[in-house]
Amino acid sequence: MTERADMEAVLEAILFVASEPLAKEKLLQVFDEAEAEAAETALEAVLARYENTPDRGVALEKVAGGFRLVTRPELHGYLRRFFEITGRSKLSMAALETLAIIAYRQPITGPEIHELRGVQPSGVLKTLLDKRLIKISGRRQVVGKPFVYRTTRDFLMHFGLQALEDLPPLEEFEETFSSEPELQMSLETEDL
Amino acid sequence: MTERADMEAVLEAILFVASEPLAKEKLLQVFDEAEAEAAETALEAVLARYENTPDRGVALEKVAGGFRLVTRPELHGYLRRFFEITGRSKLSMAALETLAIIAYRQPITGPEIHELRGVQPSGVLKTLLDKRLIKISGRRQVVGKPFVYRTTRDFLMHFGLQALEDLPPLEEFEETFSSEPELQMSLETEDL
Amino acid sequence: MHLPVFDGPLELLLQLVKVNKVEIHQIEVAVVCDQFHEYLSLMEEMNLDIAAEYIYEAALLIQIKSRLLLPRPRTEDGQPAEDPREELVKRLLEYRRLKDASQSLAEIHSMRVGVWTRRPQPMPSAEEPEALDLEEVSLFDLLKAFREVLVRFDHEHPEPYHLSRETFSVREQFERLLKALEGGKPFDLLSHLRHGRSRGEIVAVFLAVLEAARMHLIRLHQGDSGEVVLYRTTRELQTHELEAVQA
Repeated sequence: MTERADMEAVLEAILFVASEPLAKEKLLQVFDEAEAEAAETALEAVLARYENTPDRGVALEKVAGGFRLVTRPELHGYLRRFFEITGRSKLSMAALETLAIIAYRQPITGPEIHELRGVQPSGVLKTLLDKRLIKISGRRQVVGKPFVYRTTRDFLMHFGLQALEDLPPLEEFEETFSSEPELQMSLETEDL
Repeated sequence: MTERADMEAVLEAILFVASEPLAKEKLLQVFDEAEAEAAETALEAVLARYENTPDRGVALEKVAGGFRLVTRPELHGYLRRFFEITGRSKLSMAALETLAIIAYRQPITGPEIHELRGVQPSGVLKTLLDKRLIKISGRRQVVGKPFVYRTTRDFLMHFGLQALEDLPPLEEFEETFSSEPELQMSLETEDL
Repeated sequence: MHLPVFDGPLELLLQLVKVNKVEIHQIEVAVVCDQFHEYLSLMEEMNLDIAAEYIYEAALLIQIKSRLLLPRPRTEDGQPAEDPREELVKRLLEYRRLKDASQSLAEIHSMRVGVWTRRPQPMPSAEEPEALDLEEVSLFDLLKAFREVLVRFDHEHPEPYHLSRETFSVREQFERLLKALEGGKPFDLLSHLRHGRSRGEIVAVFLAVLEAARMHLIRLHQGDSGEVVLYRTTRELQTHELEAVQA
């Protein structure tokens, strides 16, 4: 048996966690059949809570036969700006992979990175250059004279390395971490 | 210039979209410098809105140096049932002990952990690294150049800590070591 | 029979201290040492693998026990010599403290596991999915990423499969073997096989050894710890015999 206040809390939490619209029937299934009526009233209360008022940034939207919580469309500009300003310290998986290739295979050119990752790296290279994790250290004297990339001092500092020689070789990594899977010992505290 | 009500809405929307803790300073960056004071008041208002009340499923928590929206822990059972999540990440006792050693003694190396627990830690370290609860923060410049481990921001987030200082304090160390002569006489007692 | 499982020798020691109802700094090494060994022999009886760490700790206990039996001379400045147990006591105390701390972490963990955040959703300025916080990116991620690249590259660029590569001539190995044994040098077969680069090579070495033994050119000797050592006999190799070895 769920208290009415708890019901509202449960519904709000579910709507918050889910990112796709949830049908009312599906939503109410979380409670017992016998509580259907109370559950419906609780849902009404939650809906009322998210009524569109100017000071609220989140609204409960009815779409595609269901409900979902969304930010109010008018705020789009602010959100965009916020995540543009603050999103800079993120490193995408693509950037991380490219950084790893440069770290382990330096000095290396763009075409060589392309060959290894199978993806044109220019966008990612710009990100890494902007973050000062890599630098251009000349051109290779081959057709097209591509730039040659190396990691920077900032790179070493970021990863806590004294020198490039401290970069762990792949084998060390395998040795250190893939020995045995963690032993799941059951901890029994009975006496001997 | 942003209206006060809009400010609240913007802040709530940002907190809703970002799933990681946002530092207050970072949050307020979205507004102009000149509006700093009003922005701060708006943030207070949003915080008050998410005060813990039994009918609310979502709470604004202060963790890892910032604010973020999360569900209330008591609702876990309902959410699990609804999203049909089975077996959320369990940490073995071995993993928790190793995590505690790293949390309280960081920066610390693998061999040091081995010494403290008396057990080879590599499997457990891999688990903790994969869960992003710890990270390698370089190498110690001693023989063998072992990796140095630290806890991560995810660790703080997971354990609901603002900073490492918030870790529960360790029991006082019993420095006094009794070595009275009569004690040594009684050492040769009968076996089990 | 039911044998409790311990997560390492220190946990076992701590449990023994508890069972004996003494304070850690008054640990009775002789008693604990015997109980520790008793536990290990139980494990042995039940055919359980005993990790090297337990054996190490057991040896340490014996050492402390024997040092306790010896009279301890005073140091030069007349102070009593260090108690042989001191190091062990310190380690146990530190271990117990951290173990207690891990208990409180476990409690927090079980509560915090119930905290949910929103499921990821396309953001207004979605950069790329699965971005990591730059501050938090560590060597582990860098290495994982590099390995990922190499694995994917190998997957997308499979090496052409050469059957011919796998051929190893028995005669070639036969000749190498005899050369290695020249001058009466012993030859550790198993460790040599372990360094074989491929199954084909290992098979060829093995056949060469059998062939040489059949011709009484070598003697095989098995040592105490299972190693197989080869010695050259005094018998000369005839040219026609070499010709007969499968090329």
